[in-house]
Amino acid sequence: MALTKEQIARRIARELQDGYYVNLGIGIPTLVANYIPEGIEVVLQSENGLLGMGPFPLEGEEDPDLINAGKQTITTLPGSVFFDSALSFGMIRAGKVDLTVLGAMEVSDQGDIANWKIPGKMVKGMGGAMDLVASARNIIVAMMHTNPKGESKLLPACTLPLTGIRCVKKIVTELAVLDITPEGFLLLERAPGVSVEDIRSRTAGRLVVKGEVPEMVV
Amino acid sequence: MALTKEQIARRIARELQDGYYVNLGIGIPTLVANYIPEGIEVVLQSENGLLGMGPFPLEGEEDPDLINAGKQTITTLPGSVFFDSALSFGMIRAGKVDLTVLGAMEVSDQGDIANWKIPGKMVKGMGGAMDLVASARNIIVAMMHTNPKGESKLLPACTLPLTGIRCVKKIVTELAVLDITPEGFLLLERAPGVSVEDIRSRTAGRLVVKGEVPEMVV
Amino acid sequence: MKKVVKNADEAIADIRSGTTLMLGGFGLCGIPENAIEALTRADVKELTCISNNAGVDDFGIGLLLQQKKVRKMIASYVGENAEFERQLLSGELEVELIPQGTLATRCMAAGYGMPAVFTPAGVGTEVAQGKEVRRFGDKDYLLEYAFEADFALVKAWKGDTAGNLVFHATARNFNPLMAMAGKVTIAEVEELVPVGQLNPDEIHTPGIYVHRIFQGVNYEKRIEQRTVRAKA
Amino acid sequence: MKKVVKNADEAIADIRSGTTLMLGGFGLCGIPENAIEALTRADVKELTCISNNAGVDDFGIGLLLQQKKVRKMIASYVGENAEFERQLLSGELEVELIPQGTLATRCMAAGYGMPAVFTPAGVGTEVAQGKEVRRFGDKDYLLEYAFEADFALVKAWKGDTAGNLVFHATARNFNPLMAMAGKVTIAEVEELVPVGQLNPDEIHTPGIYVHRIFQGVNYEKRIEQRTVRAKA
Repeated sequence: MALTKEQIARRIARELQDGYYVNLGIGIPTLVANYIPEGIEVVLQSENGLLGMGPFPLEGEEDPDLINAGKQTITTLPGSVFFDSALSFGMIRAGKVDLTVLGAMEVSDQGDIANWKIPGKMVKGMGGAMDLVASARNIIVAMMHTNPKGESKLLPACTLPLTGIRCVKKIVTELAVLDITPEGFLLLERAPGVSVEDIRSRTAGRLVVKGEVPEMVV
Repeated sequence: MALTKEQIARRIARELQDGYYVNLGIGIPTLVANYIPEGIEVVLQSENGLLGMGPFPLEGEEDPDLINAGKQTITTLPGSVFFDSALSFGMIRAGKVDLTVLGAMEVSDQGDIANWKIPGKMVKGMGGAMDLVASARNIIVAMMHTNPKGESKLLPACTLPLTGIRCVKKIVTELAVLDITPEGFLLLERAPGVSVEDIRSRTAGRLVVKGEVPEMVV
Repeated sequence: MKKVVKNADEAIADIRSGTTLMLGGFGLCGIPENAIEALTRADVKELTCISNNAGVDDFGIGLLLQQKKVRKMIASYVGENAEFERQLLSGELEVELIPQGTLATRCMAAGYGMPAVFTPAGVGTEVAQGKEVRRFGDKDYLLEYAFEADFALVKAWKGDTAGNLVFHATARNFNPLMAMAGKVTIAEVEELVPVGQLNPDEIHTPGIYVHRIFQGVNYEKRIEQRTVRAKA
Repeated sequence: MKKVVKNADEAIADIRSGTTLMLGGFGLCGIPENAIEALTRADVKELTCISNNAGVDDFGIGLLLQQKKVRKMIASYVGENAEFERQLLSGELEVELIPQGTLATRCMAAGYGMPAVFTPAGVGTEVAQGKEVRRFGDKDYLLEYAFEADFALVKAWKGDTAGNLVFHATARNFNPLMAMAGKVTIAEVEELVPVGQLNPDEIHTPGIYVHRIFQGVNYEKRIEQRTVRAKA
């Protein structure tokens, strides 16, 4: 049974460690914040200039000067700090952000990622995505295994314009958890009831299966 | 009659314009702050991280956290601002400081300056001098025309290790005011009672004298 | 030394057609509302605008786009703007998209007197086309040049008459960087105070970078994505 | 997430001989007094110290020099220190002198993930020897590499338990830059407060750069050049 978006987020949240500074992209990655394990303290970075992002404000308490990278109104937490965009990307570039979670349109089995541009469609821009993928020490992609047409998004090489090269470390889809290794996508876990063959049939890039692949604990 | 150090400082102060941001080196340059003309507002930069340097504190009001680049206790003024050393040299490098006044051991007639190192003597370091001379838009050197041995400090080429090249714009000594031009030291003003010949005899580099050279108004 | 001007119209009076402008803000947060509005009243066109975003149809840089005052937009993300899209597709408007961190860093470089910087953002992508790639250690970087802008238009929370600026919350974003990068920097503030009123330890942009300052009026501070949570 | 340590001794306990340290401060202003004192008690030697100055004979880095714990000093100005001079002339101590702005910028570069920067400081001088010179526009620049330091020891005025730091007056100097540049950054503060006590707009160093923090004791804050004016 394929995971829901919430389950994907919950599975990614299990990768968090105490003291991590984390940047969460728009979409499924944002949901990860809802599943931070008990007893673990994580600081969320918003690349428009905030460490310590809090939840959405209560109705009537929105501050137009206080938004996240998705332009949503947010709040601060005790220990929050504001800074300018150069320092924000400076700390990302310096590898101080422990984990970046973001969505993707395609990922290659070498860890290349495409998530900003579709030829023929209006291009809105890469925002901070290229900086994040080029600099983050650890990148997890949260995405569906296939696109709406049923085509695999895990490819031998990206077909869309690239956002970054050889940067993705791990992928969590509704079907599987996979690491990027020199041999290709290494299958780590299967969604409950999803077979290795199901995953293989939806993975266009090199898939490595070693021994028994456990089912994910959801 | 040769100028006193105070008179050199007073003459340099006449180069100040309203709104100038100015960095004053140690020695005679520091004295320039005492002669800022009436009706002119000048902001002093101290490269250790302060814009708006005020006078020395009153006895008992010294703050060990508040010093200038010469490590002397100082005060702030209304409008003062503190910053880190990278921004301090950033604003210098970006040409935001309008005028730098500093001392020198030697200046060449191309505007090279030597003021940090004497071979054979203990070298204490260049501090911020190399950054200042390489970046400042306008540099005035305040120094004696000759060294204690009576040798000219205005040379065809510096003999001491350089601090910066082709950077000095103007020199004020106890004898003269000179601009650096492609033809060499252009004599602009004489100290009262000092002859062009006096100056020529103490200037080893190319000296350019055009027409009548006025006496300085002291 | 007189940096204070009466209002936005006086502040932008010498901005001419064909000029390159930087405009602070992220989305609609921290944008120089008053200066943009004054530009809609001014006889300027063919502007090159460097700004992280291009506003929305009826606010921010969108107001300048409506009037076809913008020839080229340099930004990292330009969604949320139908008129922008129309002009882009019709070829009236030129767009250069660059990574957000690169944009920020190229502004900072100008303010720090650095002619160029190295950043890994965009290596191996179309952003790298025509750019110098250099390897340091085991990583490739692009050489990116400092921006040059005739004017920077920024918005701060408070400022003093010496041009010192303090920003609030995430409205800081690109503002202090662009303030440092403009040949002429025009700051609008919600509150203009006499010198001595700001704590020198708490100033984000030293006045040396700011050439003109005025207290803005009628700030709308529009929220682009109003999101709230239910009371617990 | 626990960044708070009991005292300086605990904070520096894993600093080993041969390590490269950055030490904040300008002259004796804003130096990490407690960490330096703890190092005098620790079994470490052969240190490489990156700091703008080398202290005086009986304070600051001078205390480490007295104990011959320093193998190499990277600084911009090293006057005011007789023991330093003696060790230098005898060849016991290696010294690399670099321009103050270059020192600051190489620290900043590390904190911003920039592998190298361009600066005009030192072009045409012996500082340029062996360095790459590159022309941008009509000006030459040196390529200078980001510093790498195993530990950065900095001193702030206030800090919170998340490692956020606030500096006071010109004691800021190199401290925030080195705080960003250390692989492990140890901050000592005059006052350690719970998270939430510092205004997020007024923090100079975000806690993400700080790994350990403690409240220092017995700050001497020695004045190097006490200068006063007469009462008017």
